[in-house]
Amino acid sequence: MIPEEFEYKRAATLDEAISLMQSSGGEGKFLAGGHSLIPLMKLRLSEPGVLIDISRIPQINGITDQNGKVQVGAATTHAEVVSSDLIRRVCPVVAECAAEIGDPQVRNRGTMGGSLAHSDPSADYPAVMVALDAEIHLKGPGGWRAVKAGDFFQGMFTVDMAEDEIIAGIQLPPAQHAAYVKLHQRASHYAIVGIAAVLEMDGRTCTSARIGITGASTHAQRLTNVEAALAGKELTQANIDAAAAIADAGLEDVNSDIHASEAYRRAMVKVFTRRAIERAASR
Amino acid sequence: MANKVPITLKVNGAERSAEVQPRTLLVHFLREDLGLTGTHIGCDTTQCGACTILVDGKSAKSCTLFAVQADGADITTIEGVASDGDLHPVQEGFWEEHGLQCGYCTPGMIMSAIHLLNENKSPSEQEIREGISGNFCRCTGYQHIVNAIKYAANKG
Amino acid sequence: MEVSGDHKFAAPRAAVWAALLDPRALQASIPGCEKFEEVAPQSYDLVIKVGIAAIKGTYAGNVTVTDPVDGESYRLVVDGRGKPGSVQGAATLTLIDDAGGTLVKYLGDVKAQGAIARLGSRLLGGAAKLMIGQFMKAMEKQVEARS
Amino acid sequence: MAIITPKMIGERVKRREDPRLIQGRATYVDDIKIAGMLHLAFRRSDIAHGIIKSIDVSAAQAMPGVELVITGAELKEFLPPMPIGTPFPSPDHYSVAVDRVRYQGEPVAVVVAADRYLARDAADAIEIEYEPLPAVIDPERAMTGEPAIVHEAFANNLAVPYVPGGTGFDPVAGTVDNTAVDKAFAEADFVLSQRMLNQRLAPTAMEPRGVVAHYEPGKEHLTIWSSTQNPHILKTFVAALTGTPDNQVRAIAPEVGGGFGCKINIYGEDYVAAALSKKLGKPLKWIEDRSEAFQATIHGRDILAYVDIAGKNDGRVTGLKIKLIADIGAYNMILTAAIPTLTMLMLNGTYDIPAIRAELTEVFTNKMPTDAYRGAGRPEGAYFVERAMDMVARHLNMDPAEVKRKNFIKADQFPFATQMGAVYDSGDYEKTLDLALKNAKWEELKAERDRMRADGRIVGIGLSFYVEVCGLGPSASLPTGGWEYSSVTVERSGKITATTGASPHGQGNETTFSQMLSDQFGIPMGDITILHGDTGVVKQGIGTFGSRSQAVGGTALLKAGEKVKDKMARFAAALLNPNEETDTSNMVFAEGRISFKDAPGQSVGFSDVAAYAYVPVPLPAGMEPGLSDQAFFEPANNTYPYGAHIAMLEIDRETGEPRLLKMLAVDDAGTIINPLIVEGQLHGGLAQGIGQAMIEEVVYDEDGQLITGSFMDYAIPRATDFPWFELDKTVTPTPVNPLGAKGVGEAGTLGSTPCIVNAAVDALSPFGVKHIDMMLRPEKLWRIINEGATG
Repeated sequence: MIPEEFEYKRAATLDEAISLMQSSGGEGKFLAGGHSLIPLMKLRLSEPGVLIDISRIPQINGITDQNGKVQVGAATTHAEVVSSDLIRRVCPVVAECAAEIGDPQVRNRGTMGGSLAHSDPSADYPAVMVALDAEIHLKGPGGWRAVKAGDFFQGMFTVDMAEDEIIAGIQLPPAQHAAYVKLHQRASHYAIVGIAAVLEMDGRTCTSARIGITGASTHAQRLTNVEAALAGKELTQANIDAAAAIADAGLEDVNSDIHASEAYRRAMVKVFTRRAIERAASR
Repeated sequence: MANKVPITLKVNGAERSAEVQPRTLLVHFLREDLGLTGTHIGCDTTQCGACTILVDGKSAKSCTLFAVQADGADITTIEGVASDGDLHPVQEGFWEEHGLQCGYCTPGMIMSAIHLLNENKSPSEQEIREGISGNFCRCTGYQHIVNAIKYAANKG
Repeated sequence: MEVSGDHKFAAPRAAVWAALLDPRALQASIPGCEKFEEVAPQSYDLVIKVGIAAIKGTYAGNVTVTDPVDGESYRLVVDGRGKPGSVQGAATLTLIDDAGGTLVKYLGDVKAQGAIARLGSRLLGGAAKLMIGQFMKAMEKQVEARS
Repeated sequence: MAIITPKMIGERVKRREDPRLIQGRATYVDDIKIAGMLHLAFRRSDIAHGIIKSIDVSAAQAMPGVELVITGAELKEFLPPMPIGTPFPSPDHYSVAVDRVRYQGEPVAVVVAADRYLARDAADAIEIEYEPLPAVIDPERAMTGEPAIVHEAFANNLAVPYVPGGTGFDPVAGTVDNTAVDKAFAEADFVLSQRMLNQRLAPTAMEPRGVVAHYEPGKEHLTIWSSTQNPHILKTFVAALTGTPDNQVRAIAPEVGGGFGCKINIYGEDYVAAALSKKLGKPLKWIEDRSEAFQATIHGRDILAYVDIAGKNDGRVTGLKIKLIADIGAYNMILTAAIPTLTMLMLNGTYDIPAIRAELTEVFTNKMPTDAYRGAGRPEGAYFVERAMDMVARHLNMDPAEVKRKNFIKADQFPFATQMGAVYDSGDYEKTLDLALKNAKWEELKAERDRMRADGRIVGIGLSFYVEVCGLGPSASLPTGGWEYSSVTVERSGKITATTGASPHGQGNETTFSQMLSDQFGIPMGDITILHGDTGVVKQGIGTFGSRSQAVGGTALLKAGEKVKDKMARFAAALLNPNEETDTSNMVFAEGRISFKDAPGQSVGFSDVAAYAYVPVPLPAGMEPGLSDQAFFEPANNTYPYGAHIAMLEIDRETGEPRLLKMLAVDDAGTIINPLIVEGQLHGGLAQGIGQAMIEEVVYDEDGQLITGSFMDYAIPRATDFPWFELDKTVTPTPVNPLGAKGVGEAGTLGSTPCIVNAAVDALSPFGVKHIDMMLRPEKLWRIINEGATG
């Protein structure tokens, strides 16, 4: 399979990337690891006229500590996330999630920013970002903008981001009582359902919870009803079960395909919500 | 036709320069332009791993990289693994333990195994299986491949 | 693949009905519509530039309105062809008075052929819904502009 | 044939093929480059069924670098329909569709361009209009002629309307006497009935198909390189179809990256490449994309069975009725129609069932044709029989091992003529079963399962026993010829060059054949070269399929070797004993020397004899110079290897995900030349069988669109999907060939598949389950757990 022809530009800075995008006449696409984009291009499902390679912009590479939060450059690979001591210490759930993406080679090339910008309905990261309430830092012609992950994912492949905006980095808040679990699709290993749970705990009591879901519907979102059911509750098995039991209630447009029907997906949403909460609570 | 782009990269220790169409996949560049046909193509969707090479020391699927993206990179293919005629321990392991049959997936599998052992000197059976989970083999059932990588780990 | 949903318009039924059949409003509302040419009454050849994030491509096709029941419903038959294959869809749009506005309900079926079906089926339903949503939102503006 | 003292035979010798493969130095078809070579791309049908209304190639033709764009209608003028290798009536099947497309992915037009990128661009620029027809997807509905007819000459879509077989069937008269079968069912204590589907699979050899064709005008010679299991058949068919004399065609199978049956076929792309190379006088290359492979390389299996099994309450099975419906897709390929007949042939399984009635119908649908896929018809048979036997055990609440034992063909009954017309060569099934049960600690395993169940886990164990027909086969059973060919030359230096028509693609024949010749001639393996895969070098051959390369090809090799050895013995005798006529029948070839058996001290060097044979001064009376000969070997019968497989499987109660906890096999493949290679073959077979049971399935939607069109949706097993396989063996040589080897390449796909489904049924039996169709989709299992058994 062979992609269509395109022009290739490499940006050295964010500003250059943005101006290259602006001058592409709507034909441009940013390229970081390319592991979402290139397969689509090879199948000719995507035919951008200009690829703007942003992978070497120094500003968007690297993982740093920022006053107790972790700043991840958008071009950071999944493998770098998996092996980052800082992430494993501050918000290990992100490393746990990254380790579930694709396979070793894909993790060596695929990037966090690319995955978030692409917003594939079955991608792993978005669930964790939503649950963490991570902040996505965008730069555009008008300057900087920060968007909360919960607001960022709007629909299938659709995010709160203009064509000429670029994800520069992602800020991850600390989270210890957190977990990501997924039901693998056995061919692609995408998430049929992926659930991230981030809990605030006071002893055995959950003071607040954020639950993110991917795979089940058009885009990653929060399961606010589950969050409400957990808030202020002691994390007994009965309370966890009760919260998980309503996990799919608010979901609309649940996906259905040969691997999993809507009914099965809905059931799995409950199962994996419970598993994610149990695991998060045990940490 | 889109303009060709000059690239310079290091392949198996030697510097190589070329002008390529931006859409040229790295695997095609290695195979067609450089004649390094040991890297194979087994799928279109970044699953099978037959095209695995090392880019700056890390395993990557060369069918999901444009050659232009590899400009400036240090690349190792299966042809660059043995040194001075001595097989790499992973290659030796594949031979000793019958880690291959038709051999088509083998170069990619070996590259993944090398990456795995670079990151983890003595992987468990499960870690080996996970380390090669991005590489499909239709012939062996993987058991002899696991043995091959264990062999190399014990040697290295 | 079945696609269904609805969209609430703040305008009266007659106004929505008129807009939904107006070639200019249609042209302005179809996402990425680059060419729109009437080839027969209520039948239009068009070129659409699809741009759903990474999924970008040009599709040529036809939209035909059939079985109109004045002010109440019609059937929209769509087909499009691009490099990775083709997409056919047919949907019935029904207009219902709804608390001073109009509810447009749609129920249809989307089929794909070629690489789109083979490789993109997991995305097809979502993409169709997304484009319908964009269409309805744009149409809302058209209805507003006409009133 | 002289007895060979095994020295290398039976050893775990590491492979001679490997150094080139592990260093990336092997040459697969896509690695071949010829100056001036152009590239082909195929434009394929996006729809499953329709009439081609128009094809506009003008835009494609105008693109830079495009040499030729050609449609099926134009190709038809000089490329006839493709031949098949079975005697069944068959509709015309052109390499490129002429006026109608019958499956999604069928070629419609061809582009020849300067490189593969341009060829793809141009193929995409071809405009095709179709008048769609209803897609025929469900084979049972298709048999009523609904919703459409795939080929006008085949009423109700019946490719093969009715083939009977079994007890009371007279193949000569064509009559069927049901008396015995009816009686068995009438007198039975129980009859169990089940519909079972052996689902459609994609072979997915890791190397997709590919071809390079090079016609040299002036020389009028065509060389064709193709990723094929049988270059000689390729040569014969390509010569015939392109109107080139077969002595002017050379076919080469370079390194072949797996076949599993799908590379037995000669495909349209091969013919088109050859014909267009001839037309243009230029070398052409076509390499298949994986996406194309899913659409347009043969699929495997897809046989539906209605099974009725009758028996007595003591566990004896007294009758079996099986109605087979094979969904063969849109056309007959080379062996398509014959594959389900192999399913029929093996319906006795390993059991002495007194009365069997089998019926087979083959149906055209708008899907990719099916053909041989690892096991080719026999896994289907083993699956249906083993599932049925397991149902009997479950019905009677008996240990499945006991039911098998009760019904086994006994060791003293061999050779055993089955109800289905096969003659099983040799076997001791109980011995193999006993070893498997012992290795698995069967009673403990059952107890362990029960303990796990008591903990709330959903766990099952499965047992299966299979027999397959291998070493294909006498020419009566193979229209291409059922023999194999080999030549052996002792070179002037004393080194050996041998050729074989059994062209391998991962089987390691270079190694095993060297082992055999090493023992036969008493020289080191390193002094032996095995050539294969090139019809310019190997004069004749059939090919590698049906687990035949060792049993048939290996025997041809030894036969050729024997002829050369006899002659060499006479030269040796002339050197040792120049003045006497001596008996050379018992000369000993060992350690690189040749001697009389009675006078081992008196010997002559192997290489000295070789040198003498080529400069024979004096030339012994009645002898020709040189040491080279050839042999064809046609077995009198097939071989029937068998084995027992045991699996333990757990199903996640909440998600339905199955996980294989244990996989154990004891196989009997007769004599083993190289245990290392045999283990590899068994592992690979197990992996594919487990893949079928658990994760693989080709899915078309109701419009005939292939939904599993990539590895994104068609799963093949990864390393993480398996437990450690535990293998063991019994050795019961076959009398059919002097080696005693039966064949091993397909074994794993026969036993493991029913074994795993038996385990899954066992696991879910508390939920009332009696049968589950493959694959074990988690959602399907989850529904059973949550909603109970259905149907």
